[in-house]
Amino acid sequence: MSAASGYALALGQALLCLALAPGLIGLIRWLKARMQNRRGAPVWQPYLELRKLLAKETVVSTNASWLFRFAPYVVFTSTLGVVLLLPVLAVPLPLGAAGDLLVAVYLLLLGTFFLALAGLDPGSPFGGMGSSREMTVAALAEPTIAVAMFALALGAGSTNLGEIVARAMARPAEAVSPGYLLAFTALFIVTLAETGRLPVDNPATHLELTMIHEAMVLEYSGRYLALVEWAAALKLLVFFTLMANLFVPWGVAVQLGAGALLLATLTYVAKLAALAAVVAVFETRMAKLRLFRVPELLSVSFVLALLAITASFLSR
Amino acid sequence: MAATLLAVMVGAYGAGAAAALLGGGHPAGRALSTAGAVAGAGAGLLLGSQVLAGGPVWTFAAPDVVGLAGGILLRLDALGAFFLVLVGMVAAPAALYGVGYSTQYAGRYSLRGLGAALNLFLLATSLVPLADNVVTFLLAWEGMSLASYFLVLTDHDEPETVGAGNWYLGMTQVGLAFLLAAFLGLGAAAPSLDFADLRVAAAGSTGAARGAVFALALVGFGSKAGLIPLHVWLPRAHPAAPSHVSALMSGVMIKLGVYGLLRVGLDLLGGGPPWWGVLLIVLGAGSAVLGVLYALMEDDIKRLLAYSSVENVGMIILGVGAGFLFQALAMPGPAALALAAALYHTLNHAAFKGLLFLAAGSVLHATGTRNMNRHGGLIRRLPWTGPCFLLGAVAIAGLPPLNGFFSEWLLFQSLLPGIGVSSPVVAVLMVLALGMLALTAGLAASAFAKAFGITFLALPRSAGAAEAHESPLSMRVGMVGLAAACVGLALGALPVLATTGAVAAGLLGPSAEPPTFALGLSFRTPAGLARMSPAAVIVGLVGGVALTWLVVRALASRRPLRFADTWGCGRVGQSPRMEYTATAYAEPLRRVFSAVYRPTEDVTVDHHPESRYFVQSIAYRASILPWFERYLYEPLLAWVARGGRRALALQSGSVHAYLAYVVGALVILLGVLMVTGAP
Amino acid sequence: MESLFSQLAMLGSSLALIASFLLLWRRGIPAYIDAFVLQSLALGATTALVGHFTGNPELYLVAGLLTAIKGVGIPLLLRRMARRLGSGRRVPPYVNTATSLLVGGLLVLLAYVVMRPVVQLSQLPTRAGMPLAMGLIFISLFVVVSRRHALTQVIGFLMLENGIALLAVLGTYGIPLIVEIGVFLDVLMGFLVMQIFVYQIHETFQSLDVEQLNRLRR
Amino acid sequence: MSEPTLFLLLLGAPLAAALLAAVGSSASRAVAASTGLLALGALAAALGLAARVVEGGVPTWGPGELFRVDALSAVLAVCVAFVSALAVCLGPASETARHARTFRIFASLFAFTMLVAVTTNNVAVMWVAIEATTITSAVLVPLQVSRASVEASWKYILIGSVGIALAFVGTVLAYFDFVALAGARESALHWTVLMAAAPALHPAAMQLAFVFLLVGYGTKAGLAPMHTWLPDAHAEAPAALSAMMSGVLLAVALYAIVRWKAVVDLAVDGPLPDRLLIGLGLLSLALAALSLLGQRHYKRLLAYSSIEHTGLMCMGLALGPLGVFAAMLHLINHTAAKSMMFLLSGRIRERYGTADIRHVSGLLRTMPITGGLFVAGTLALVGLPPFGLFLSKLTLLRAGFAAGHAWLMAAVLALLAVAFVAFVGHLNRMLYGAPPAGVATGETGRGALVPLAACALVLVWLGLVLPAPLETLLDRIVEITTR
Repeated sequence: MSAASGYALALGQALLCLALAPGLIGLIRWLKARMQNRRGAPVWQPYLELRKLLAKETVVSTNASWLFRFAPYVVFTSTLGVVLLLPVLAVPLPLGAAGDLLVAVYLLLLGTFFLALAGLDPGSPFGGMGSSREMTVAALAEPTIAVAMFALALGAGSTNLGEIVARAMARPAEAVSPGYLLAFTALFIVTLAETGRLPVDNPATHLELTMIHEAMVLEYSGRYLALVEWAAALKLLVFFTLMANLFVPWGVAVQLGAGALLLATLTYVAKLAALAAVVAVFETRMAKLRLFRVPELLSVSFVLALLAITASFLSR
Repeated sequence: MAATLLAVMVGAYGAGAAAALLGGGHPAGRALSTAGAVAGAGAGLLLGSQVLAGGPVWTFAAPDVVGLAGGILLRLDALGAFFLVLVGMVAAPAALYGVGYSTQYAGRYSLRGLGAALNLFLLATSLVPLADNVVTFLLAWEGMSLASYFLVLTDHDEPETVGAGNWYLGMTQVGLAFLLAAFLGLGAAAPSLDFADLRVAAAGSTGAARGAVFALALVGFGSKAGLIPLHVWLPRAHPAAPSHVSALMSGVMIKLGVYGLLRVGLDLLGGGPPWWGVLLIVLGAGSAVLGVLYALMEDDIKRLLAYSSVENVGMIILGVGAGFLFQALAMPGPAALALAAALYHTLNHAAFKGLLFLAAGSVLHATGTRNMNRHGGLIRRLPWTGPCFLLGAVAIAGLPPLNGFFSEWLLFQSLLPGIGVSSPVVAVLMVLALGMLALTAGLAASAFAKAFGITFLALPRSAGAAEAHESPLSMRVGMVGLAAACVGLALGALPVLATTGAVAAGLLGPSAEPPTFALGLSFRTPAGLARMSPAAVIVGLVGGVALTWLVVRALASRRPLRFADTWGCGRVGQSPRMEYTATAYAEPLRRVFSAVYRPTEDVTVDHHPESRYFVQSIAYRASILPWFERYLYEPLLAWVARGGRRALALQSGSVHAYLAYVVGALVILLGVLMVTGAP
Repeated sequence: MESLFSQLAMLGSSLALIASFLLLWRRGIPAYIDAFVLQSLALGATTALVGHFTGNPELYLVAGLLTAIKGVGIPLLLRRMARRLGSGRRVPPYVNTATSLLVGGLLVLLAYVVMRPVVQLSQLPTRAGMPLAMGLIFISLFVVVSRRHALTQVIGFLMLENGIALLAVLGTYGIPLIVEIGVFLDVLMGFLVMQIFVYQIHETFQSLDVEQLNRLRR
Repeated sequence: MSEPTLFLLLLGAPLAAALLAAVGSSASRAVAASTGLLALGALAAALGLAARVVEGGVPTWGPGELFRVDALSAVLAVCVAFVSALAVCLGPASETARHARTFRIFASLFAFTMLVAVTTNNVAVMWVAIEATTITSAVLVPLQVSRASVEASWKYILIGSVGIALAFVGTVLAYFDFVALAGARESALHWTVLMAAAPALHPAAMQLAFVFLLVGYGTKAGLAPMHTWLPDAHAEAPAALSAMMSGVLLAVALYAIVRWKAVVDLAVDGPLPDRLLIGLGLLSLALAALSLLGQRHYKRLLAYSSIEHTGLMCMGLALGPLGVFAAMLHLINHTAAKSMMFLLSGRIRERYGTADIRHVSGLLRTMPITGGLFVAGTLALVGLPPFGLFLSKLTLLRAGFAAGHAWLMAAVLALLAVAFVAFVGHLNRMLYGAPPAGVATGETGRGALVPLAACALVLVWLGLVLPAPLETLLDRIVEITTR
């Protein structure tokens, strides 16, 4: 696969993810509305919101400094960077050599770090509370992601995501091994925590005392809010892609044929929809946990990850 | 060439000290002494890099000085050169920074003493990695401890500073006692105390003796490096010292504890059984997690940085421990990688911790207080210090694209081969170490989000913070210098890794060859586990931000920004008292880790005289349980004090008791004579 | 001839030992001084005896000096001091008489055990008296330790010097003359300085009970 | 100069000084100058004798070789003369006129007795001289009459005399053993004769004698448990006298132990003497180091530090040839450091009027040079590098490890660490903080500081370089004392 077509593939994947991310959020909201027998906004509603926000005037707090205006760009770019490292459609990743799963994890943490600082800058109590709680959850989720990912990496003999997927494709029996299942559940819990989904944080509400992610972005408006919302959507897409392609690798194209890529895109969208449905069902049934019960949830996921790594070690 | 560089280094530091002593009072003298320090640091840097770049190992002997114990003997090999470079890198900016910073002491304390002690401290610290026999090592080591003790005591009008000084000197002396025992125990049978003879003696000695020497050296060097539970002096001494001295102590001096461990553990003893590595990993992981946990709870910015030094030393020792363990399990490739990662993180930590302490010093210089709950809104008032602190915070939290991330990435990669190892104990240990390392990284990010956010962002919480003004040029130059070092270390990750790999291989003995990083745009770790390209990550991020900025500017509306009040549910006016404080920021984590902290809180609310429902003021005091002081040091000190009292009881004042002691001694000795029986 | 010499030497040294037991038994400074005089005379006689039997004229000079200084001079000063400073209210010693006599006996036994290997080495006829001399040394040490009155302690110290001189005479037929004179000078000077201090103690503490000298602690 | 004149100058000068002081009026400058000059003369003579010994000779003098100076005596003679010169020159300045006269008389006599003790070849004369040192120094302890100084002097004279009497018992027993072996001979009590006859002496008697000698001279050297008089005497005596006592009198008593240990080692080839010395040394080190913790007076602090260092030296003597080398070097370093410290403490007490650490603060502000030298002295005493004590302590520990006493040396290291923390803790309380009201700032009597600074320089010089003549002297000592 020549370098040029490789970079074209990478760009294509990036654009595809950019496009799909808001739709994924819209799909989940729509599914939840339908399940609560409401008509719900159409799936493409988020796209309209983004366009509206880009066109609107930007209001910035008098207390905020240049960091407040710089942070959204960093958050957006770091999340986009993670997408470049993920095996979305085809396996021999063009930018595989640039970074592995650790780089991905830490890029996400960079985004959270700057968002937390931006939350503090306007000086409102909500921003401070959101940022403090976000960093607490991020700090506790960090070990789980790392250990869960290493469980897979150990099986595949390399921490580069492309090789993990290739390895899983080569030996499908392994994908159903206990190590993978435990890692998948651990990663699923962490996804809910990191992207601010229900049991940890309620994305739909603006009730000051309960929101974590929303509290930090309370002060943003106009194009900054668009960037931050898009980055949040991208982050959700990243976690869904990780869960989809790492644990259910079928459908990822191995060679660069037009037909294979089309097939890969379709299976990828189908998998995302299925995961969205699972999350939507999960959120309608679950109530929000008290903040100080969240660490117990995260420690459960950490134990699962530890078991995953020992299981994958035993199977070697 | 090397000999002249050494002469220049020693001469420059000496001249600097002399200039400070003679003319320390007025500016010319202080400028001269700083010039001496900077020249010395530069010469050290050149000397180290010359040997690191493959220059010959050279020795220098002055047998007549201190001849009784073997004379002065210096030898510069790769390991020594690496640490010499580390000293030079932090010393030059810190010395420059000192010029501006020490003006605040002008009236109160003798600048003469400060300048002289600083130069002597740098000279001794530069000579420690060069020493090649026990007495030179001890002279340099004690010179370093003594000079830094007097530097810590610069601000001796504060009662807590003298207390910190006592703790610091006490711990260094206990550490020295252990070092003496280790070196002399090792060299008991050796003809002389030169390291060459010690290597021969170590090869010949029994496993138990080598284990004992290693344990003693671990305590001695661990107390200097700040490993748990020997770290208690660090959060007391560093905040009390002037900030450029704290930068040197945290950035450079505690690294020489790591140097000592490598020199004794790998070079002199030539590695040992697996339990050495396991012990180091356990201590390292413990120090890392507990260090960052305590850092989170600090409201004093310099104490936070001091505890974060404990955390980073824990991570370094984790890497060193992995190196020891793999060498014991005959896995030279992963061992070299682990040591290379540890050394690279040592260098990075020296750079960004130095930067953070200098920036914290600038904040202290501007606002007059170290309490973060009094700071705020400094990013506008200190346009140079703010970005420097942010850069340092991003680096120390291990976030891309800076150097902290690359060395932590390498530390993770160096632990991975351990999981595949056959013996279950090692595998489980590695998994737990991995988990704790990841937890530390997360908590570090949270700690430094708090440190930067509360200190620099939002509104100023006190008059001092409100009227803060940027620090003088010399302090800014110092900070920017170290910031450049951080960025340089990130960009130059590959060549730096090559040198640390060579140093690590040198340490592991002739058999091990340096870890082959496929050094192109990206490098592949020897175990083939991971590929990562620092350049791609940096270019990707910086380029990405610029690209996004351009695209958004094109897409978004042309209308200018509008400024308005922060949203406050409709209230009028925003006051700093509404903001989150450092204590509040860390409160969720205090609840989560309450088992470790055992927090105690007392809240006193005094109500309005007329009605119970209106509150006049609320006083909230929270404190966490200082485990090590309460359950290790206080009982120890109490036991020694009791011994002291019992010894003093002997001096009861009565002549008859004294005479009874004399006669008693006579009778007892006669009894001993009777029992042993004359031959 | 040998046996007569050794018996007389034994008589002299046992007389000295009995004098020390007298001190343990009796009460009051004057009684202590009398015991000390008896002991010094016994010591002088023994020295003269040894001088006679071994035909060494120097010992006569030593015996003379000994009886003059320790037998007459020092007791005179002691009596003057006792009279002037007054033995004050009776200061009970730490140990009552019965126990101190018992301890004295034990100490003599200890002296025998200690000196047994040493005595076998020597062939001198007077060697049998050495354990007694050592016993005298131990008893005088006990006196210095257990008595509370400053003057008694001084007398105890003087008895200690007597014991050593006796040991020297019995064991080695007298140490060389210049050393002997040196020792005498030392004992005399030591006594004089102690005398000055006793007066100073009396001046500053208004009593000679050494128990009050316990302000310097720690 | 020929040997006899050297001896005459060495021993005659202090006597002449005492006579001159007694005759002349106490206030006159001439008397002060001449006594100082005579003391320096004695120092010159000691150095001359030492030079003669370095060239290989063993100068002897007096009837029947009564005085003999070998390497050991030369080192001790130089130390005694150096400290006496220091004390006689600086001491009287701080005393009132009446006391100055008594001080000069008895200080010179005290120096004379110590010089006789270290240069005589006859062990009995050595005993007589050491007993005389007790008497001459005891007179000076209660110079300023107070309840405390009277009590200290009584304890000093009583315990000192009783202790030293036991040493004479030991001397008599040794002489008895020699007589039992080879009959009474005129020069029987000469050390050289005893050394020659030592292998034939009976171990039983010599062991018994050594016990008495060790307890006797141990009392004078301040070894535990016979040390109890030392803190009181040194703290209450005038500063110059305690400098002489702590600095060099303890060393003279240790000299006597070294002399006798050489004899006993030849007679008794068992490990008992070494074990006794290590036992007492360790006990002294332990008691002194622990007692430093609770101290409240800085002069008592220095006294306990003397006990600690004497204990260390005593252990060094029992650690083989390298141990003896280190112990003797430690003795020289300690003499210089301790005498300087006591003289400095005298100046501090004069300025602050109290010896209580809690009432002394801001020393660096009120007396910067004295404070600086006090800090240097403290760092030297706790064994920090640039000073000589660090080197001798390191060599001593190395000898200990080489002799296989690893655990013993570990205990020593722990105790030295305790002593360090205690000493520097007290020092900090004195140096920093605001000076108490009514204490004048600024140095007075700068002339006296010059010799003290010279002491500090000697310490640093000995810390960095071991001069060749001193090394030959120390090697010679090791030859004559260890078999």
